[in-house]
Amino acid sequence: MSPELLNVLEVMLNGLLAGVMYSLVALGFVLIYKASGIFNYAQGVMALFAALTLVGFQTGQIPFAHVINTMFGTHVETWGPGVPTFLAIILTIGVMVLFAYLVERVVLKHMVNQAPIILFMTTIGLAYFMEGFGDLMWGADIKTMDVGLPSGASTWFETTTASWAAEGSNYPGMYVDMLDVSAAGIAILLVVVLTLFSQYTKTGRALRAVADDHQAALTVGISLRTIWVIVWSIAGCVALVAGIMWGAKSGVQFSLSLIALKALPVLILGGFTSIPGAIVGGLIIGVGEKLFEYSIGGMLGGATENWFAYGLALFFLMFRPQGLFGERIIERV
Amino acid sequence: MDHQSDTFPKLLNDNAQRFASRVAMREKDYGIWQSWTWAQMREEIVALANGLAALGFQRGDKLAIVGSNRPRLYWGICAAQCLGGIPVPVYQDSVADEMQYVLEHAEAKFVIAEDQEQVDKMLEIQERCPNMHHIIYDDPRGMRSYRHDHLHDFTEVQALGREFVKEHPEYVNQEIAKGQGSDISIFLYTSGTTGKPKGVVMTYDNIIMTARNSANFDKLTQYEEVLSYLPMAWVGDHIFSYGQAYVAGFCINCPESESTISTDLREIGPTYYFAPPRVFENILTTVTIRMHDAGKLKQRMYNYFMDVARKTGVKILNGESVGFSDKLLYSLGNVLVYAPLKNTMGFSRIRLAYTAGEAIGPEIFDFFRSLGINIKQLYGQTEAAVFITMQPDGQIFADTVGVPAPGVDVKIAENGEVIYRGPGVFHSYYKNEQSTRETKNTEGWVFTGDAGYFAENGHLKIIDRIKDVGRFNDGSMFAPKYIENKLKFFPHIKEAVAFGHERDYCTAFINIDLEAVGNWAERNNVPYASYQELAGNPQVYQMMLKSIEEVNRSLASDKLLSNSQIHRFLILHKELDPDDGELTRTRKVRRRIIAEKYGVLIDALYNGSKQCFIRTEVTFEDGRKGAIEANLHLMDVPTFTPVKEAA
Amino acid sequence: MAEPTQDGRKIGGTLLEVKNITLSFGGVKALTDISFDIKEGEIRAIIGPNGAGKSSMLNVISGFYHPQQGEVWFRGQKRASMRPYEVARQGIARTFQNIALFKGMSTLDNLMTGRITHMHKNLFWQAIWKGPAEREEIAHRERVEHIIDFLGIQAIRKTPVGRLPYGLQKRVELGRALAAEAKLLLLDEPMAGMNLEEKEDMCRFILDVNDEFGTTIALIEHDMGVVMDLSDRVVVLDYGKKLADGTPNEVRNDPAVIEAYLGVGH
Amino acid sequence: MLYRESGDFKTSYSADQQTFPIRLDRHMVYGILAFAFLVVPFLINDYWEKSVLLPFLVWAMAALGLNILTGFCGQVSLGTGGFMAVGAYACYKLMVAFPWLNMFVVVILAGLITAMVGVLFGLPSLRIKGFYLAVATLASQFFLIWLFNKVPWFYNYSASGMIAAPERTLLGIPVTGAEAPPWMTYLFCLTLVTVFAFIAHNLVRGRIGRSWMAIRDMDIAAEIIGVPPLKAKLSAFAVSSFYIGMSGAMMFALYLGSAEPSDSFGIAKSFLVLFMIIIGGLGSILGSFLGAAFLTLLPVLLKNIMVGGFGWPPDLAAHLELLLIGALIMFFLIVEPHGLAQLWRVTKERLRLWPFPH
Repeated sequence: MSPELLNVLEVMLNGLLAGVMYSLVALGFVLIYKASGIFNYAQGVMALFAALTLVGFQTGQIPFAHVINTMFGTHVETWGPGVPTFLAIILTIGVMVLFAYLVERVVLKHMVNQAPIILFMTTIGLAYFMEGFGDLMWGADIKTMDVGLPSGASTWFETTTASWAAEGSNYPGMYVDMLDVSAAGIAILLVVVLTLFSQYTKTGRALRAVADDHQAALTVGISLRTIWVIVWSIAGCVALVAGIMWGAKSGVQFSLSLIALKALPVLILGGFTSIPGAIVGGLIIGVGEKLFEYSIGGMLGGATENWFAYGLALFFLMFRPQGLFGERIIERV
Repeated sequence: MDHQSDTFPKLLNDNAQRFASRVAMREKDYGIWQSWTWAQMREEIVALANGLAALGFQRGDKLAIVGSNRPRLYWGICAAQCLGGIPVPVYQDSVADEMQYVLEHAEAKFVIAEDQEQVDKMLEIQERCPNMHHIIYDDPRGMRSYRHDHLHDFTEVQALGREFVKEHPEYVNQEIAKGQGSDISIFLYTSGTTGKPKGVVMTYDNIIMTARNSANFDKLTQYEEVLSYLPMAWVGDHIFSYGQAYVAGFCINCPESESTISTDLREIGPTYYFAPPRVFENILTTVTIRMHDAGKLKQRMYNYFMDVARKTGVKILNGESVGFSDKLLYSLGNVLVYAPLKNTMGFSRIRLAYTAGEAIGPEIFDFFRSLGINIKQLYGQTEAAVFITMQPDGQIFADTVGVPAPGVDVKIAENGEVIYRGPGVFHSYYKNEQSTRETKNTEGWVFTGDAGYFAENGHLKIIDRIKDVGRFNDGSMFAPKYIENKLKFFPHIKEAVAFGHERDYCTAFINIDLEAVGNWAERNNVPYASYQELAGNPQVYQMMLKSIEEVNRSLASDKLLSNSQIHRFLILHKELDPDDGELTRTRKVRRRIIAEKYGVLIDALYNGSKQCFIRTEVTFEDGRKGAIEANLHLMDVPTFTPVKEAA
Repeated sequence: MAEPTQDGRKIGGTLLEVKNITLSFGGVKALTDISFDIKEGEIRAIIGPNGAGKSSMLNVISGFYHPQQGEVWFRGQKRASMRPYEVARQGIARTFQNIALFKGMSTLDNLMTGRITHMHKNLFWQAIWKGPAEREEIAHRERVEHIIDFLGIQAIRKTPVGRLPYGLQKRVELGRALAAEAKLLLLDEPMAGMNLEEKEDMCRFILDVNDEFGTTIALIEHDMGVVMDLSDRVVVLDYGKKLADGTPNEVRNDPAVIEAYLGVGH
Repeated sequence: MLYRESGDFKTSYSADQQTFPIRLDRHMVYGILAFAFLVVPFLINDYWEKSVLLPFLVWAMAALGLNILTGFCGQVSLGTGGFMAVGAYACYKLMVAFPWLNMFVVVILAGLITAMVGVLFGLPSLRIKGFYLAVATLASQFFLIWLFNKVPWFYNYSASGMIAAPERTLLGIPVTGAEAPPWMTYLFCLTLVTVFAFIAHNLVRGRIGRSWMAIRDMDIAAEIIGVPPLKAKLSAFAVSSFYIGMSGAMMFALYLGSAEPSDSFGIAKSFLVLFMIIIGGLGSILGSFLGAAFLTLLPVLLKNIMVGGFGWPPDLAAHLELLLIGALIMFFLIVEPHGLAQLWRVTKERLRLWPFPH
């Protein structure tokens, strides 16, 4: 195969891996939207907060250190060497479940049957709140995420692809980061677990019932509140996984919360209510972005990624207003 | 002023000059207040007058007015007067037969009816009124397919008039010039407590001179705003919304419909207001009921400042000097309670409010005066063109009706009956020489039929109708109205009928006020399905008992009527209703009919029995007849030994 | 060539005609080969059991559904494929089976929205407001006030429609349709869910509208008593097909109708 | 309690439909305007102008624009920041190309240009609704910001990529640039905002406003009774973008003096304006002002209290401020989802019914 083709392949492969990351975040959105009709903009910030908490536990950081220092003039930093990664993950999951419980108890309880736009705005309020809270709790400096995932260029990939190249072309082989591969693996695993959960378990079915109509679900005896706590906890864990992956790739910092904006076009493509839609949508966007940048992007001055996804989604919307897998919206008079 | 105009058409011409561009009349229609200036009104009336002439209206013909307060119906009155005719307004909510008697008695040749409802009544009684030739309607809705030759649309008649004036430009002006003060200006049929209504004939002098005297007495100007909502056939409305309006030149506002009177009252904010006591009573009841539902804080504030008002409000209104702290507290109360309360009632701009027709309860009277509303009492009747006695500013008391009106002499005849003489005394009863002679003697004195006496401060005090004033078996005076009024001053008692003539002691029937008692029942979650069930409820009996005891205590201290305290009472199982003939149109008790209908109950009251069965015939809203039965409780009331005069 | 009916109303030529209308939703046939006409000035009833296709036919007439086959002729012209608002502009107004009022606006504003097809002042004049735009607004406000007076809803003029009881909302919706001063008025079950007194009022309104404004009315209704009294001609639908078409009496005695709709031994 | 309405009756439809039918409201509003136009210019200093009054006026204009689109026409848009950028850059290019042009004309022209761009990005609204439309407007947001970053023509090939407002005078007094006296810039913005607020009110209460609200409440029924959806939605996008474009031009020329696409007009600004109209009150002109006031004055207040009062380090204060704003937004959406305007309507109703219960 000619080097150009290989280069294209490489770009597509990286696109696919990036796509997996997008669909991972999109998954969190879909879960909450399916179960509560809320388009949770705070999913991105939850990922940031989860990552910060995890790093905090790993490095033994004292929460609200900065606040305590200014209040009492102390200079305390850490309480000890920190906790092994595995335990830190368990603790973070605990924190996220607590967070889900609090959100339902304080905020969502009052918001039953509110207009979607009002619910959407509440989650933006929640995002602002979490951001401020996260910075106060763990400080705003950039942290490195290390959970022992293999990283760095994968030599295996490099050698096999190099052999595909035609003799005599000095094609160096594809550069693929092991981190992306492992991230893809975990993501696929997570998707399988979640699809099984929502299709076949009792709570899964209750979750889908609530998504259709709050009141109808209430009438058949589904406790809306417990379902919401469960859903937000699962979304919290998905956010943690996304936080770990993105954190390992580009460090735990504020920009991580912007990945929510990346997930939006994925949701458009895949439709707000279908899990397979989120996965396929993410992959299409990932590949599309990289390909567009690789081919035409250069001429337009580069960095087209941040708007291309939206352009593609918009183009799609014109033909199928409810996205790839969403149900067809029929309006009655 | 030089030679003053002595008829309403002449006054119309004066006003069209001096107040040409001032608004004379407004009507809430299609969402806003349509208005007509005096000049425009004159043009509309003259066009109508010409139209009537074109239809053959002669001098002396009668024109009946049937409908609620509409500008076009007021113009009908003046148009008839322009042609030397006589307008005859009729109560719009009386049934067809009652109207038939009045129209036939007055030989009305023309009728101006408000809408389809009134026109249908006219068509129903047409054969039995041979004199009725033309019916003119104001609101054409629903009558497109009516095919009657003598039925005309108001605007068609005016168009006819504008044609007629082309050939006879000066006809109407000549007719107006012929008119003079002594001509007959209007027939006003009294509701008449007994027998058929009597047609009171009033001349222009009667109405205009009384209107002028009363306008000067109260310094009315052309800037007054009046809401006219009372029946046009009632002398009160004719004086306030027609007589005084033409004399002083102020503006009349007609509400959109009967159901929107309270919102229209609030929008207009009249400066000069007239209402019978029952209207003021309803306002007070609604205020108290709505305040019961207010929050605790608001209620406490309301009650606190109402006490302040009760102490100082009346004095401040009368201009008496009050301590600085009271004045300060009152002005604070004004911002917080009184002004907003007046605003919700529509009374913010009131300069002068009159009440008449029946006695008004002292606390109702003081409630409004303490808010700073200058409410005054007057005593009068149709035969006097309203004013017999009036309360001058500064001498306002709750239980008296004031000093003789300007130009009116008032005396007490030997049998205690109030008699009077003055410019407002009516010409005669139409086609009823015999009653005219009975009511008006040769020197012009009119016998009011009311018993009363002059209190020490020279103010007249009315006790009761002379023919109802009876004697207990022990000879002392029995005045049923006086006792009934004291009972009706309580918000939860709507109507009361007292008995005692040629009896040993006084007893009474009580009618509860469904709205007030119903609201009390809701708040104390007392269940009731019907008026009858609520009326028979023992707790309600206890409430009535407490009120009657209070009346007895106040009667005990009254020097003339101390021993007419109430010994026994019962609560009627149905509301006394004009449709059943138990009350007149203006809700005055018809004693003879009640005595016949409820004889068995009255006997039970006097033979000491505790229970009594009664079966009464009732007419429902849609005219169907039916009967309701009930077992009524009778109850005794403790009485008090009369307080001997100290001096 | 309008022959007056007994009570003096003029019934003119054909105002609207539907020819061989077939409408299906993805395989499900809602209407099959239906033709009937509506004459100028008459009250035309469309009756049939639930699911017979009455509302679908109304939606075809008002341009909301486009039939797979068949044509709609309005005032002598074949209707080209039009957007619903263009159909409204031609002079067809309607009410909806379950009330479609604008909850965020007051009764008055809802009625004024009915007059949208008659108001034309552009954005620029609206911005300045004083002058032509305000004059147009006042002229249309007066016409709406006459409708408010006609329906007797003065007291609720400024209340948001969301707060009104069901009966009044139905009346406001009729008012909005009247405000459009349309040639043809489509009423989709105007008396559904009403008590006797409200039904009597609504019948009187419909008769008055037809009598005083001369508006042609197409009426969908279940209450047979109402249909028989009000309508000049009736078309009966059943399972998307036309069962009968004629005067109320003809329809009542038509065996097919009796058997299918009114129940045997009516 | 303060309302005295009896006697305030209407004898003509124009009186009945006027902006403030109740006498007290009329007096209150004219009083406030008189105070703003006649008294404040003399008391104003640089701090008040730059950190309180100008931001309030700029954001009020933006909130007015978005309220027309989202509050009255029901089309949710997250592209406000991008459209403000279009306004700013259009203003910059106009100022550079036509130095002699009066500043009012420049700002209005910038608004018109943005209106055209708005209509372009409004086209998708014909087929898609609700969230999908919100995300489609996000496309315009990112695309516009990318455009102004990448295409040098917009910033006149300046090295830093920033644009700065050259000095312009009005009646001899500098209104843009460094030497512009605080009262001049304040009065300039105040006139613009007042005039266009009344225009917005006129649009909203007339035929166009009703067709917008019809589309918002039930767009199918609106189309069937004769409201052309294309004209209504695009006119809403056009008018809304016109206001937002003007606010962008005012922000660049008078408030900041210079601008850089991604931080002054980023996605955060779109959310900020959306917060303003939600907290202020969707579908109410007054709501736009209340929301703008709330979200511009609150941070200033918090900063003064925390940094000035408690002496905390500014970064801690910034985090706490973010946290408090987020909490307040959630609190508001729970307590009064219809915003401050609804709170004011209920209080007014209570005052008119005083002393009776509401």
